[in-house]
Amino acid sequence: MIWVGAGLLILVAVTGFGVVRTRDVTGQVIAISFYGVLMSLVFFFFQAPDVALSQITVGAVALPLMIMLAISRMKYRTVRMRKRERDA
Amino acid sequence: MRETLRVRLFFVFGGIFFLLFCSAARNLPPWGSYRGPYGDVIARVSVYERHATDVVNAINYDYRAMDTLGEEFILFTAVLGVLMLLRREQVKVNEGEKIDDRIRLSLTARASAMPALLVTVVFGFYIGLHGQLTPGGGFQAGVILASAPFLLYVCENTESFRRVTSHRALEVIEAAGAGGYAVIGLAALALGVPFLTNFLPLGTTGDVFSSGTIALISACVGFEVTAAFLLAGYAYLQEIIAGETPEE
Amino acid sequence: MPHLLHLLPYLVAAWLFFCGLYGLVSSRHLVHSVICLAILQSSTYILLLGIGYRVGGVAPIFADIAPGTVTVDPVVQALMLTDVVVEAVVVALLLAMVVKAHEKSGTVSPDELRTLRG
Amino acid sequence: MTANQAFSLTPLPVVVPMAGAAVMAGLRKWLSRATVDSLGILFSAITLAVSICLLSGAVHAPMVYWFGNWHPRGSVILGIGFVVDPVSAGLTVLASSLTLLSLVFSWRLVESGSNHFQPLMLIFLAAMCGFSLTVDIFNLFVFFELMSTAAFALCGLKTAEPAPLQGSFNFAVTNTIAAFLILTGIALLYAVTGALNMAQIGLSLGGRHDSLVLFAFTLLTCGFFIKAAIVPFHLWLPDAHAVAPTSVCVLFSGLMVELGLVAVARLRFLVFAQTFLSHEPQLRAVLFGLGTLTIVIGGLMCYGEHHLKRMLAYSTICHSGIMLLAIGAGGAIGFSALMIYLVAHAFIKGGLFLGSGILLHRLRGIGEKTLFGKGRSLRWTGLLWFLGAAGLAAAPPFLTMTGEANLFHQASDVGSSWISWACLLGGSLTCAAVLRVGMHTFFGWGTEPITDEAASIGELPETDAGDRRIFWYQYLPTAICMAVPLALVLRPGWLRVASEACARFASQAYMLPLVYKGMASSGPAPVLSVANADAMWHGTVALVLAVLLACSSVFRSRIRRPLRLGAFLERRLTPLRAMQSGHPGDYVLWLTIGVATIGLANVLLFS
Repeated sequence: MIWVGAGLLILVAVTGFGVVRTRDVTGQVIAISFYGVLMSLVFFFFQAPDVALSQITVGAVALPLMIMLAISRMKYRTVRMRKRERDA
Repeated sequence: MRETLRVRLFFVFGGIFFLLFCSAARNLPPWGSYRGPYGDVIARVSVYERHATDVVNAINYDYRAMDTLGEEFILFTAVLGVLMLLRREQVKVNEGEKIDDRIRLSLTARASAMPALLVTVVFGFYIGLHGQLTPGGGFQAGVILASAPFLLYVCENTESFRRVTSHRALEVIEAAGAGGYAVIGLAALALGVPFLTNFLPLGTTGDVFSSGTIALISACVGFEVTAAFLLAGYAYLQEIIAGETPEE
Repeated sequence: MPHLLHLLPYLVAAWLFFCGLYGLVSSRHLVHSVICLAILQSSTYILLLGIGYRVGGVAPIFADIAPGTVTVDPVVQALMLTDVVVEAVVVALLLAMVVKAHEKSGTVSPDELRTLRG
Repeated sequence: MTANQAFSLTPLPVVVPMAGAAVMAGLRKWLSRATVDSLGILFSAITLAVSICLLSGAVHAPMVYWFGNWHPRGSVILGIGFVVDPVSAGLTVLASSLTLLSLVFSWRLVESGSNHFQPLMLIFLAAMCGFSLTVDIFNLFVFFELMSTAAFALCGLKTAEPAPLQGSFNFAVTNTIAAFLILTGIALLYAVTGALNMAQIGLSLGGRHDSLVLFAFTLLTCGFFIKAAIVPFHLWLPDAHAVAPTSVCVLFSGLMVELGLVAVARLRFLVFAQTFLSHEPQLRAVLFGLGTLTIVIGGLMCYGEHHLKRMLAYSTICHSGIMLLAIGAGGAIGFSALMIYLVAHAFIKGGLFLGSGILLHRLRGIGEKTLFGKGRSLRWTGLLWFLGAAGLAAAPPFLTMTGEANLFHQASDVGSSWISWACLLGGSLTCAAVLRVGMHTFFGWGTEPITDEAASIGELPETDAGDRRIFWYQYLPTAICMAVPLALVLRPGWLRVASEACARFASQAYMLPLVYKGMASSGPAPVLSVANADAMWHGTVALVLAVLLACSSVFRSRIRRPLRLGAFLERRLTPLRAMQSGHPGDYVLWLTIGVATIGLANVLLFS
């Protein structure tokens, strides 16, 4: 039983490093969402259902969503500014 | 500092940090043998004392309620900060392309969002109301409820999304949730017991309306978190939704 | 091997802390920095979870188990809940700063955004 | 007021501003600027009144307050406790009076970001009060984070320029890492003691000092050192101060930074009280080393800076180093030196920041060169400015001198009188920098000031361009800030009470029964205030040196080249300035270097 948990923890360690090494930000959003799901699995496995529930709502959904919104807002800004420069 | 030098230096000192951490961990109790006593004492007494079967929530909303009060105000402050940072300066709203609400998704997709929305809301309320009994509670419920309007956005009901999330009352709800928590604590003070002491009847263990202030605080937190996440989400989205052009 | 297993969550926590710091040091994109900070934060989850775990312990929810059953530590879980909120909050605030910085200067690279020298 | 009534007021310094902030933020869109300003002033005034009641109660009988009425069961502490002793209650009084003064200063004037500013200030106040009062280590972390979150937001208030966002980003990243360092330290301590109350942790740790305890100590102290801007963790502070509104800088420099040191003191005296019993000299060496490094770097950078707010920020770093020396010296007198110096420094630095706010408002500039000769008409501001400069040098009539007197006394007790030289250096460098700016601005003496790239940041005034008048409610807080450290010296009766309270705070034997049983045992003998003769000399010398140094800078064209020490210091700090690169990656690297080095030193020295 504990070996499954150990495997999950090692997976977390590897994924965490993967998220840090992903230099493309959009890819990173997907990676961190996966990381959030994995983390909540770990919490669930180690008898922390309350935290698992928060983690899956925050870490796997709200957090990537917020990052996506921020990125799209910046992209929108860039596109708009370029368009205006073209018009001018 | 050049990046290569910075990273190399980091590997040296970060490595030392890592090794120190590892050598400290050697003196920790081995994994899987938690020794207590704090958690064990609370796990033993909380069901009797607080009539709450979910010990984690009993700790969060009663034994260590002051932490959660601070935590709610951290959330409150952050939303205030996000709103302030992303507040609109002078913007020009482009007439004509004001709200991009053209239907691109099929009607079926849009219609199927409604049941999903309903399920999300019901699930959110369920999680919130049973916080003292089963895993969940105000915070988790709040995040789930806040995700419901985003379903509207995903299904391109942008106008209704905007109407929900840009409502002036949202900020009042958020403040009322955070302030309500403080008021519950003050009510105890007014009754002559220390701040945040339970002053309501505890009810029968296992009932939805049991465990006194825990359920009440959980509800306040739920309101605050829902409003907070919606406000933050809208702050990021408003510019895109309203089709505004930034002014230089 | 069992000895290493006894240390595993702590080692993973140390590793994640290291990874987060490494990401922050080598970051070329401010959003990337924010995500690395979230990774750094998750090291505290693993550490707290590892500390409160007890082999054979069940979740501290007495809805369907007998009173007096051996549970894992509920206190660390309460602390982790606070920690989760802190994570969400810090990310939201930092992202707002990044978005605003991008609006004002048109860049998200920490190398180009250096007005505060010396 | 009876002790019982004062007792029930305990949560109010935290809850009143919180509730006030909720009301103001909720109704933000409906209330006018003036109403929100008045509400802010009202709530901070209530907090001040409550804190004063609490302080007067605590002087008679220190007490412990259990939230939710969860008293300790045997040796296990269930709930969260606030300890109200004169030191922590005094800190809440200090926090609320500084907040009140800076809210009065910014009344109707300073940009408020559509009424976001005032609720954020109140939350900041609540966090500082909670941080001072709590005796639970995780609660300390929560208030630390609340304080940081409010500070990050306040820092980004002026969103019209890109620099503020970068300054607050660096601030946020480094201080968030600080929070996680602290949390990791808390988790490690919890793992071995199973407790979160500092008294219980201290009791349970006993004299243990293996690699785990030492690493937890490293993490916790480094986390708080980041807040306290100790070198090499200081890099965020000038950036944050350069971009934050002036009235926020008052709170940052006046109390937030110092609260980091108070937390370190609390850890040292309550949690790790017995850890270092056999290694006192080594611990002193580490803290003295860090403190001296901080004083030297902070002082030199302060003198080489030409942006007023950044200059004052570096002077805060330098004085933070002096206060760290006080913690290092240890003992009851050392701690009372820290507290007295903290109070004096908070008001003096607050007054100087408010003064620079007046200059920015009136003269529309914050760079030394921009201000050259323009302040000739501002006589009162000039007077207050020079008073503040003298206060920084710990010149005789100021309370800073009393603090240093205690510090020197304790230092010579432990056989390290040399630290008085470090204090002399720091005091004269920061005083000289402030004097130099004063001579240039208010008298227009000498040659045109040297300037640099950084001095042009944040030139945008934070107030409305149309109105350049200065009102009495801007002079008044500034004058009060300068008057308090002078007035407190005139009434020395409180010093006895204060040093007694400090002696108790610094004694684990006194705090443990207070936390567990809620009753004060007979505390350690009160420490008599020390003879000031030595420190008086010292302060005077520092002031004279500062005047000479400032003159050598101001009149650099009239003196011979070898004597131009000031101008030399202003120009030749390139390597030190390179450290302040404004790149978050560099800051995190320095942070890692600091934590790793201190951690290694701790393990090598103490185990």
